[in-house]
Amino acid sequence: MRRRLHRSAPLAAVLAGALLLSACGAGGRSDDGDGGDEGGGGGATAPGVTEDSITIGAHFPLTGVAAPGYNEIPTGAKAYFDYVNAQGGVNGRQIEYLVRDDGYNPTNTSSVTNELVLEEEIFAMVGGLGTPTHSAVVDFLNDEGVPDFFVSSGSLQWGDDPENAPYTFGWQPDYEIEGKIIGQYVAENMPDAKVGLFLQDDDFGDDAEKGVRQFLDEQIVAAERYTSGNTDVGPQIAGLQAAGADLVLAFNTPSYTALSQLVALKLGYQPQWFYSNVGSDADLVGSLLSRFSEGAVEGGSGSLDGVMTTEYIPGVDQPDDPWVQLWQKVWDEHGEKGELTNYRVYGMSHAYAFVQALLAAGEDLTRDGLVEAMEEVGADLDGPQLAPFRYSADSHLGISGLRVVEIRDGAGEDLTPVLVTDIGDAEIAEDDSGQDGDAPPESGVPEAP
Amino acid sequence: MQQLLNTALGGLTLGMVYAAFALALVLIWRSTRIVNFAQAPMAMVTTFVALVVVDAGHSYWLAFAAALVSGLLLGAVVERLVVRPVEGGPEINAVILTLGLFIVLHALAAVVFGNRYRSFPAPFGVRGLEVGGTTIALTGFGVFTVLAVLVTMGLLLALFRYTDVGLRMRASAFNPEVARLLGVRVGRMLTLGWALASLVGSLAGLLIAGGSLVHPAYMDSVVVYGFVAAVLGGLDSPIGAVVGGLLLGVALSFVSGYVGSQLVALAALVILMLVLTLRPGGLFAQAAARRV
Amino acid sequence: MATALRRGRTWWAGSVLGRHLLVALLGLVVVVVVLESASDFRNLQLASMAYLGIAAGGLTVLTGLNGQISLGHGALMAIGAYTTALLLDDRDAGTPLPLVVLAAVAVTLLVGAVVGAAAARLHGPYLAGATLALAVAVPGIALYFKEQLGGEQGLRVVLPDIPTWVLDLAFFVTGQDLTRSRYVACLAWLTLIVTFVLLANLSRTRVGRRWRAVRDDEVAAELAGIRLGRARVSAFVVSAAAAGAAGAMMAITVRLAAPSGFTITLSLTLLTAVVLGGLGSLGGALLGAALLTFLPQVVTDLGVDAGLSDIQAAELAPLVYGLVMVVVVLVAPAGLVGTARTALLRRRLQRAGTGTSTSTSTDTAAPTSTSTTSKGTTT
Amino acid sequence: MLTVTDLSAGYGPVRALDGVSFTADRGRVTAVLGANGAGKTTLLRTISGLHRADRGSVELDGSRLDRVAAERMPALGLAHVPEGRGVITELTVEENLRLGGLGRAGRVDPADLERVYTLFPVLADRRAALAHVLSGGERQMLVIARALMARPTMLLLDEPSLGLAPRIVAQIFELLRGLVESESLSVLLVEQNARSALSIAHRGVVLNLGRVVADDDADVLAADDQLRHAYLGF
Amino acid sequence: MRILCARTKVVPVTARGAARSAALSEVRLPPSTSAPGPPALELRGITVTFGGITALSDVDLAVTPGTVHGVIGPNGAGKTTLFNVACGFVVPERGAISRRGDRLERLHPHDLAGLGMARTLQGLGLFDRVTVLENVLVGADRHARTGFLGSLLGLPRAAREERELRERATDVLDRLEIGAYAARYPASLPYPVRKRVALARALAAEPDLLLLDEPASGLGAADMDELGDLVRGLVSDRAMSVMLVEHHMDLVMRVCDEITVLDFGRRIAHGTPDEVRHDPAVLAAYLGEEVD
Repeated sequence: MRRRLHRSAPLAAVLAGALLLSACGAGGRSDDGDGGDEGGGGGATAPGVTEDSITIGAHFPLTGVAAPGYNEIPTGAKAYFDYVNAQGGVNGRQIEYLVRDDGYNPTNTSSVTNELVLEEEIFAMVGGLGTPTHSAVVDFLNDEGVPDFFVSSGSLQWGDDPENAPYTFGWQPDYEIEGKIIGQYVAENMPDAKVGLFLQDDDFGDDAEKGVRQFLDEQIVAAERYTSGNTDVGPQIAGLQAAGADLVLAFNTPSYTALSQLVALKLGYQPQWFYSNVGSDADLVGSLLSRFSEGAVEGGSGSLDGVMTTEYIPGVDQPDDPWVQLWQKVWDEHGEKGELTNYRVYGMSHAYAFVQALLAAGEDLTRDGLVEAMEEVGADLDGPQLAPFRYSADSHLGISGLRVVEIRDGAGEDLTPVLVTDIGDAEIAEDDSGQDGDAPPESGVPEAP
Repeated sequence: MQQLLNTALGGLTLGMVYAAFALALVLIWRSTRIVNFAQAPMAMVTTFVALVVVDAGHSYWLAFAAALVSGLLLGAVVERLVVRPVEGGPEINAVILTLGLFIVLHALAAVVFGNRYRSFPAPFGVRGLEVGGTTIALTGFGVFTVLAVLVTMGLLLALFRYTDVGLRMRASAFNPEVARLLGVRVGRMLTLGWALASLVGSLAGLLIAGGSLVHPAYMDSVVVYGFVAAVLGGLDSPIGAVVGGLLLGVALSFVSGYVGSQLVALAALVILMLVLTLRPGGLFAQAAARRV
Repeated sequence: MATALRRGRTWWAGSVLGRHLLVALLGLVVVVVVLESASDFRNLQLASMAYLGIAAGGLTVLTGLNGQISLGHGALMAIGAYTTALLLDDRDAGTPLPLVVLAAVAVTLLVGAVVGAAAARLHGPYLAGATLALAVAVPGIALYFKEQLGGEQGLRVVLPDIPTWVLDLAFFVTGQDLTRSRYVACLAWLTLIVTFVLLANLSRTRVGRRWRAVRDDEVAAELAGIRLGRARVSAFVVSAAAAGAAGAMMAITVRLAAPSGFTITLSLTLLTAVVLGGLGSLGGALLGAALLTFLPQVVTDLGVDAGLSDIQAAELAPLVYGLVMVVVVLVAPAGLVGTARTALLRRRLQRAGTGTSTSTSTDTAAPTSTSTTSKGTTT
Repeated sequence: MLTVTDLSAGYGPVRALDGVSFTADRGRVTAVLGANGAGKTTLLRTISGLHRADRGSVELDGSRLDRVAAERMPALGLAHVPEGRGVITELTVEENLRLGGLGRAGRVDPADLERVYTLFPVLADRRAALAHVLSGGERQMLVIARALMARPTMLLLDEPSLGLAPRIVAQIFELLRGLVESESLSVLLVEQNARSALSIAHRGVVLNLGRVVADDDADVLAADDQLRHAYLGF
Repeated sequence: MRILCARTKVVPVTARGAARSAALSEVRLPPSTSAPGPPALELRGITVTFGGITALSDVDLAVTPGTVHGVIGPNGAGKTTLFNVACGFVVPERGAISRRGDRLERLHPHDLAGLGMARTLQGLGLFDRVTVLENVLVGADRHARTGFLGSLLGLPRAAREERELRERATDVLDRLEIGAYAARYPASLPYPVRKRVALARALAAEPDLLLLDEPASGLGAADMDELGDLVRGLVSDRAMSVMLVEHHMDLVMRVCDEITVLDFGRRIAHGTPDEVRHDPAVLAAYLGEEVD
């Protein structure tokens, strides 16, 4: 009897111990009954905001399989926030930017977001990356009334449904409009091409396919999907080759651009390649491909020459662009070790937009105020983006368009003007906003719109 | 037809790499009854060592040798420092230990070499060979891959079968205590076994990296498929490992090309279950106990 | 209370159930008090600990008591989680939560029966290989059946509104409103307690004894009339059922069932929890779950405080976590609870055993090593 | 000559050997007798370095063996023949023998192989067969032959009769007697089957609970009724 | 428990427990008739081959109820194989197995307990990571009726039955004079005690036919004497039948009523100890001339 009791004793002890331990950890906090519905509803003291600081957070894959590349985005954003802080901050408030690692695992995203929102009491989530990861927290953020800005993903979920997710805003052009613009371009300019689709097997590929098929359903001879993480894409490329596709529209991440190029070499397959913006980082892919000898691939950034793609913000391949010059300056002054990369440019670009949003919300910073300001003036924000945002009370979708380019000597050569559109059957039109070609303010910090 | 052939050839090359990796697992299993889950990150680390050599401007072959030598050393060091205490202990502890090592090496590599994609050179062409006007999915490097694994296998077999060291290693694996009584320095043989296995693992790492991209997790799927291949063949049989690797490589290539790449892992599971249901000890289970 | 327990054979102390219920009741009181005083964030963390604990509890029964290694319990959790997600796809869903959890358990149990039946003939590394393949295969199914299972994005889980009577009860007991986080944590811990009581019942009675017998010596167990296949499958099924319950709790806590949540890492994490705590011990499983829940954050915070960059600090967590695994296996191979228990027993024996002869004061703790010699019939 | 002085060893708190001293003379068979658990096998394991001594010393022809690792024993002329299970069944007969030869000088002398095959023609017939297929008696011959490959001066034999038919046991013992005479081997023979052991031994050491309770000429021991009943079971 | 009354000291058992276990055993054990009925176990024409090698060839053996039947022969003669056939571990190619006259079509090892048979193992086969008491409880398991649900929910009935089993097991341990070791783990016990634990586990099932595989191996002279007495006691007091394989001729000759001698898979002799001892075939094949 005695022995038996002792068998269960450690169990009870651990249980009590663990619980008490964690309770102690929480000891200092008062119960936050305000967390939920009225979160940040009124008053000047929104969570995460003090007289001289604003705390914001983000989740990124800093470790694990998805980390390569993506882990550079927050370093870019952080560099820009530091730059702004050095210039006096936003309305006298310094931006404190907390980055948490989720390893691209939604379970971790949920847990770090809980920490950011409940424990660190961030004012807003800015730039959280990934579709499955962010899916895990979007309801929570909206339930808690936390502004969920500029999700780093082109899924339609971020912004097409402001009613159910009033606090969530997209940023980059969603995959569907990119697909539409590419589809229309191909239909108009290459009506005889036999089109093959090379798709990442998730919302990225799906949304893009939906857009593309609006215009060239007839021309498509094959659609191959690869599973992210499975690096052997030989069978998929062989499938495209077998179907006789002479134009491949590829919606994939940069590493898969390199992999698909390598496999194509192996198969002696030479179609016209058209990579979506996500996968076409010429600098990165070029550096990846530069190694391969025998003249099979041209070294350096020229290795993607002749490949078509799209662009919606200037990247490191355009060192003369005033925005890129700003980013370079920011990176030189506040960046970590390493070069300025397009991932970092991406991070800085959305950091820039967020600073604008803060300015738009004014001195009395509240969560709802930020959202309202964004719905009001968001469509008029300046910034590196070539086409304006679509923000309004009805849509929280991000950048409205892009242009088609062909890579020459590692840089994009325009094939079309900036084209804008929206999801669904919205028309595709030339952009007349004049966003393309603007320059950042002298200070590098936006002014209140 | 061309797709069929290319899918098969792709599977064959990949299967060879699985085979090499499975061979590494089998070597360790035979000598210490441990499944070395850390094999993948160990190979990854040595591949990064090669990359450092290449980046310093040296030739591919020097880098290749550097990786193999560092694999040999890493295997020996890991066995002596970490694995030795759990040898002969409960199976599960060894499993956890190598999994822990997996995580540690991963994190270290990410810190030391950076968690980003890098390209890894290939000594031979990465263009497919032309046969009768069409290009087939077999590159110079692919041929090298196949040959390298076959030669390695042959050398290992010869080592085990015809040399005194091989005899000592086998004796240590089969009956360590008796081997000691006969003057075999069993500890040293086990270390050597790990070192050799780690070298073969490094080779697999180099072959899969060649003409492709590497990052700290690039070997992770290989550990799963390599392990499945080893189990398919019967963990005690080097020949089984190679056959299992080839079988798996080709089968998965076809599943990926003709069914869907999402189901590759499921296909591996189904193949494994089918084989194990018919032969719970793997394809070469019994032959292994008697031969080699 | 504990001293009262040791006295006499009253019904509650005499029966296995009574004893376990008593511990459970104690546990429940502690849980309520702690969840009550913890912040929302801590509550959610504790909910994570609970679902990891439930799954680890099931796994420790399988591995510790029956000797089967599973590297695929994450996949079984996925099945529980997806079942839950399919049943809770919108706020007005009529299915009561307990039924949802039971359904998740039932579906996982069925899958577990199939896998267990296939795995019953496999041993050691062969079983490990098969379950490893299971762990990587299951997420692929969710990708393939995109329409039904949501593909890469997964399925959102909508927690039904908290029933009014629960709110009332909570207010009555604690004097404050029940937040959703606390509600989730309570659900998870309640599930944990129920699961652990059931697992403890099995472990301490006939079924558990048969599992142990099969683990230690198949031939002898068979000769004692135990059907090996049945014993193995039943252990697998029980542990799968626990994984199903854990998956359901995970879905409710995370509010999503997506393939990237059920990578091989999850399966390995569970196994780690079990070994860190001590094989076969439910307390150990819980301790392991606590370590895995709290350690990474603590380490990352320490790293940031020490001035590391975000990325470096993030890499520090897996580094330390891996090191802890290696060190525990090397220093305390019986796991934390196992090693502590052995030390305690040894000390008690030394105190009590001074009068007895040397031969009886030898180590009475269970030997930690499994026999590596092959057992079987000889000719 | 093997000299064991005050040897003590144990497993944890259990004392398996407690101050054992005796000598085994050159060119003679010394039997170590006693019931199971008397410490016989531990004695052999401690002498050959498989088990660590807590106290005491072991000398072979003047050189100290204690603290010498087991794997160096063959080079020092000591061969420990474990019971018949010591055959490595996954290797062929010849590989087993070669392994024995490697222990002394690191390489196999073909002359040794020939000599052993002459001594054990039954092994010569099956040199390429896996040891797995050998019968119990053949296995016992193989482990003895394997030990001889290292040209030992001292042979430690652990229960050579275990599991063998009395007829085969008699054969093996006959063979041993021959070896001792022709090769001037010294043998330390551990046996539970005291009657058979004493029939070939020159001297006997009787162990009980880790201590030496008798140490005398074999025929003296065999004639001691009291000792036989108390410790030797016949 | 009346199975073990001989020469073991009587330990008082709580009246309730004794009554109940007696009642249980009454139900399950066959009436011990005075007239020798059909054989407790009969093997007829048993032939077994493994991969072309004949392990047993047309072997007959019948255990007369209430007697001890010994099987002897040199190593590899097929004794253990014969035992394994009797236990269902080996399915004979030809031949029939009958129990008390009833033909057993397909015998599985796990059926043994239900048929009132119990076997000890050469290697003991104790459950090392549970206590001695629990080892014996597993042996007594066939008396338990609690199902899975009963266990899961910890129903009072299950708890009651658990107590009964414990009493039963404790009794057997006491009868074998190893009650003091109930809470110990087998690995920490001296070998002779472990042998008794194994025997206790077999007896806890209350079989009427006991198969003992080398019960004396590793025992000293005194222990062997006790074992002999014990075996005789089982037979004479409880009319139990025993079949045993043993090398120690003294013991075999002392306890057996009948002996079957095997050599190279064939039965070369059969009879009383005296008959066998002087059988020329046995002398030539097994005993040899030197040993009396």
